[in-house]
Amino acid sequence: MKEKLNKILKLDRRYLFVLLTLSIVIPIIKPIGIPSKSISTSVKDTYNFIENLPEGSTIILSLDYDPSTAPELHPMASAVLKHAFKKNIKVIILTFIAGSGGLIDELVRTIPPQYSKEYGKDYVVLPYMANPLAALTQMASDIHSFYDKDINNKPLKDYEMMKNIKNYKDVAGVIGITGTALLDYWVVYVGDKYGVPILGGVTAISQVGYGPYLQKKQLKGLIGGMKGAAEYEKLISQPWKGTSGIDALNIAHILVIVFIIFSNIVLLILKFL
Amino acid sequence: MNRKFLLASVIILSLGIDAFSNKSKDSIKQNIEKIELKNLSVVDYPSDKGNSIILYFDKDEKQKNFQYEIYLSTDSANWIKAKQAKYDELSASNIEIPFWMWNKKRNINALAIDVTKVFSLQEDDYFKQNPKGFSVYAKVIAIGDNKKYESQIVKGIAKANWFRIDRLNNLVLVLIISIVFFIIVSRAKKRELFIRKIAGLEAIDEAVGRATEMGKPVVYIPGIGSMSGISTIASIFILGEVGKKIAQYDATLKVPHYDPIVFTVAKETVKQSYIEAGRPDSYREDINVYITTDQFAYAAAVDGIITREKPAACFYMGYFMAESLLLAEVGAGVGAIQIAGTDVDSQLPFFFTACDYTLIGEELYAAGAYLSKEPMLVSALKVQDFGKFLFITFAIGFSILLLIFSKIETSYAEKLLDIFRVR
Amino acid sequence: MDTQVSVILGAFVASGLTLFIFSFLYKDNPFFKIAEHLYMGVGLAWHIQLTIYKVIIPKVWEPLKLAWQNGDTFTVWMTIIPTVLGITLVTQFIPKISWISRYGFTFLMGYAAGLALPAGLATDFSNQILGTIEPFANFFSLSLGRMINAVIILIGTVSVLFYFFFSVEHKGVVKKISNFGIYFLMIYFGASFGNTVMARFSLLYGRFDLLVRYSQKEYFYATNWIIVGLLIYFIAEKIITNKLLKARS
Amino acid sequence: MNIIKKYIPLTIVFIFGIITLASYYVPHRASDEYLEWINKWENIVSAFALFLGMISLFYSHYKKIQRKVDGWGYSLFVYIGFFIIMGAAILSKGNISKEGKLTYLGWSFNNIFNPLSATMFSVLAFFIISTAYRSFKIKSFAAFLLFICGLILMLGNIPLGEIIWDKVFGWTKLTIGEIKDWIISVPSTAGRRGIMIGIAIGAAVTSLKIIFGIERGYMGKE
Repeated sequence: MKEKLNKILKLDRRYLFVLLTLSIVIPIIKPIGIPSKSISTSVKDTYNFIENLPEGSTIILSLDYDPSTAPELHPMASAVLKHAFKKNIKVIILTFIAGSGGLIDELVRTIPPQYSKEYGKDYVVLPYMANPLAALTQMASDIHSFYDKDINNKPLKDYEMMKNIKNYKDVAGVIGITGTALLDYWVVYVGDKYGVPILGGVTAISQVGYGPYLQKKQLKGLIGGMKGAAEYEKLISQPWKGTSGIDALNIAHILVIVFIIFSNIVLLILKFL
Repeated sequence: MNRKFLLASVIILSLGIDAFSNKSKDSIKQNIEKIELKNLSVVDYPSDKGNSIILYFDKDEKQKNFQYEIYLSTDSANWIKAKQAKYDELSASNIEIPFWMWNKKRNINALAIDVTKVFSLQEDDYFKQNPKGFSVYAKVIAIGDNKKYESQIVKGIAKANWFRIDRLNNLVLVLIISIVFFIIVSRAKKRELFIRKIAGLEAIDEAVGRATEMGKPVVYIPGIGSMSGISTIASIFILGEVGKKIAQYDATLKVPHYDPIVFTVAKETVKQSYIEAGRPDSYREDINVYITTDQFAYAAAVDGIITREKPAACFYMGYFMAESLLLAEVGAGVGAIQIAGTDVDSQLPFFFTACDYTLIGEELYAAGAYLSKEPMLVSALKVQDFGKFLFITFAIGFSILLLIFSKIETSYAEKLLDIFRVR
Repeated sequence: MDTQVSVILGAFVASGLTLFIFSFLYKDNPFFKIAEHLYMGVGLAWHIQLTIYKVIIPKVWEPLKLAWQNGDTFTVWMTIIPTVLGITLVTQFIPKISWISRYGFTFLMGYAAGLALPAGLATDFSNQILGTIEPFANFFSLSLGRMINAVIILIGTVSVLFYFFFSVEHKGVVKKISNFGIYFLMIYFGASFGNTVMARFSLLYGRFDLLVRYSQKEYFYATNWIIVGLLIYFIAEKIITNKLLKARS
Repeated sequence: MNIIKKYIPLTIVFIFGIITLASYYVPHRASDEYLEWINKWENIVSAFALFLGMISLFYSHYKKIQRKVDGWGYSLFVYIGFFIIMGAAILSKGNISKEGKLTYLGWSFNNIFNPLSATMFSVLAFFIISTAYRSFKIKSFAAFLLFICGLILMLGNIPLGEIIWDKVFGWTKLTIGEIKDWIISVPSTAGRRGIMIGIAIGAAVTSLKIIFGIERGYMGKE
């Protein structure tokens, strides 16, 4: 008995891998379709922030994620962008992460046409910069002196929406969607220093760590992980990859829980045997 | 014909103007009376770049239902309306500067105005053209009791300041930390400073002892940090201590490396500890092995070592990322006593569940400092302790004070909060 | 590059590389190693090309050229000095003159340290004290729930700090408080464990989603072909090694 | 020689450190102007830092190929990967798309860089499952607390968890989402804040050490 149980505990992990694969692939092919019910307050806060902005105001969308965290963060960026366009809010997109280029490109190729938004009038994309610290500090006095050109290498000053934008004072808020510490940078070097409202979208891993900033309202709202993305998609009633993603993860989560409980029960039995 | 047309158009035009400026005409009819607003003044907004002013005047109970219109001018001839506000909207507490610069309880009407916005000036030009400050005239028109009163005209200058007095609290904090740091460093160089025993370190002895009993090796993994990280430095000092114990007990040690510089440093450290333990003869060059500077390949190779050698004890000390998961799981699988320590929060849950003992965050630094007594490590830890002490005293003390003030005098509470407010 | 061919080729390359890496889960193999090494080169090249096209050309080369033509010596110097500082970094690899790189590094470090010191203390110290004590300023007007939360945060934070306090021996009351602190740490770790699970699974979902998409007809069943290929390799390898082992014994 | 090798660099770090520090307290336009040019400088200098990584990677794999160490053939793929992307970048002049169409660089991003970097990290999901099965030991009350919080977060993160919760604990009138939010925003905030303070002071001390030239690890060997 004891040996058998020990053997079960030391099961070749490749069997577990197969189980996990099936638990995610099958729901992708055949979705379970349980709707997500609850909406967390921090996601709701983010939604309300954009919802309550006056039409025509401008936000900065700092998209600092690369393919390695895209499944969680890309749906958030897409949902926020859609929401902003729906509310006729102008968006400045920028990035400090090298691997984000293709993902941002995908967003701006697909989303603006759906809302008949025009480049330069309703949104601009700024080029990648290697050093966030310098950019974040510099934009407090003059955006144009740091970003003189946009991603297409044309003078930023020539675009209609950028004519009245000089520094953070002309911006209604910043939403940083990132899998790195860049959101901390926005809070430390921009939010607290210049009093700009900062909101965020982060991976589930770092979400919990932002508790203190949220509690102190240094962050006005936070979208966390795929669940957060699904919630935001629900709020704007535009289900996309966040919704279908969280659906596919149902079984895998249950698998983890069952495994932990199972192995601990086996351990307990072993102790008394 | 021509004249008739002209006449008609003049009439239409004047009618139009009439309709258009109906309000202003009314007010002219109303006769603006002069009024002397007490202490009406314009002062420079403190601690700013030089584009704002504060306008204030004493509150007058009789004007409770009044509306105020504030006008600015550069030459006291052409006036621009800067703001329209009700009596209650203009209080001293609206101005967001801390209590050591501004008395929020003063019974005045006050308003901060950005002059570049009012005169629609380009910021760059504004600063270039007015290096010595920008003079403004201001007047207030008070509307109430179906009458209009015009105040006296006052003059003020918006000028650039050289110090952000509102960030004085931050400066004081930086200075306190710096001074404490230098005091502690100078003391740490002279004599040993006390650090309490770290509970996890006793477990090290036990683990090494068990390895000796079982005749199995000990694997020490210093993580994937570079030599400049505090966690790696601490880890190397702990490695020195572990090495000493191992040399004493005559057990075997294996240290796989990720970073070539850490590898060289660790080699020296282990050699030294074998000498100190009086067993230089048992030291072998292959205790430390360099694997590779690639996260997953490193993890896979270490996994291989653990599965093959089946160590009695595994140490994971230093900077770890996702590989923590891969390593601790395999170690637990071979039944080793596992002791971990890292300052990466996100990896701690995995270590905590899979290891027998885990040094959490700063505990790792403390363990390094405790074992090495290195003055720089010890003094940094002491300053951190001082910071925590400050936090504890402030948090508890001020919470109690705030509780008391919230019952008796709310303005003190505001002042207390100002001390920590970040601007 | 938007033709049918490039799309199908892309599907094969993308699903191929994805599966090469996953094949590591079965065991270490040449396909994984190839993908892994490719990744190092590709990742680096991606950063380098970005730096060249988004920083060096627009921020160094073009302004320098323009300033040179206009005889604007000030701008020329203001561009050349940081460029030289940047180039000094590279001397790090030549042991004899590696000290030159100190000029570049000291500049970067001084700037970053000066910027971080006051801002870091403001955000992670002052503001955190404020966040802890602020609810007490109007404590009696809060709802019961909020009152309790404010007290929990205060007690929790302080007891965790006691746990990390190294200048006093952990005995008596101090020990009790710090033991209480451990529970708050555990709640934090537990929450971050739960969320890490979701985060890692989300990434996996992203990959599987793509593989499933590429297994469809319009992508010429790219995923399926690659899986079949890998299976053949692993089976063949197993047969050959078994034979070799037999031959040896 | 010591002067140029040691003291001038230390002076540089001190001067830039102190002036940048001071700029936090100076509202005057001069402080803005200083930050403006130093920000531009930093942008340029840090761009070159990347070439360090390039040189060290190229060198270490060159050595492997040269010495024909085990598996040196794989090192060739480092160069192959590098030149594929650089070639695509040069052909596309660094643009990912042009007039709504993907360039060579965009194609390489989508089909080479993206799958490689995304898959590398998704592999970790598999190890989560094996950790859960093989090494998640609930051996103390603290570990139990960790497990319970993890459990609540996991259930709260999936729709199925919400349903299970409502079935079992629906009578409490609390939703799992509310409990999850509370854990993140109250007790876990306290735990995290406690960790944060020490680290923040530690970082401040490190900054001080750097500015005053006490910490010189980044300068390399003396």
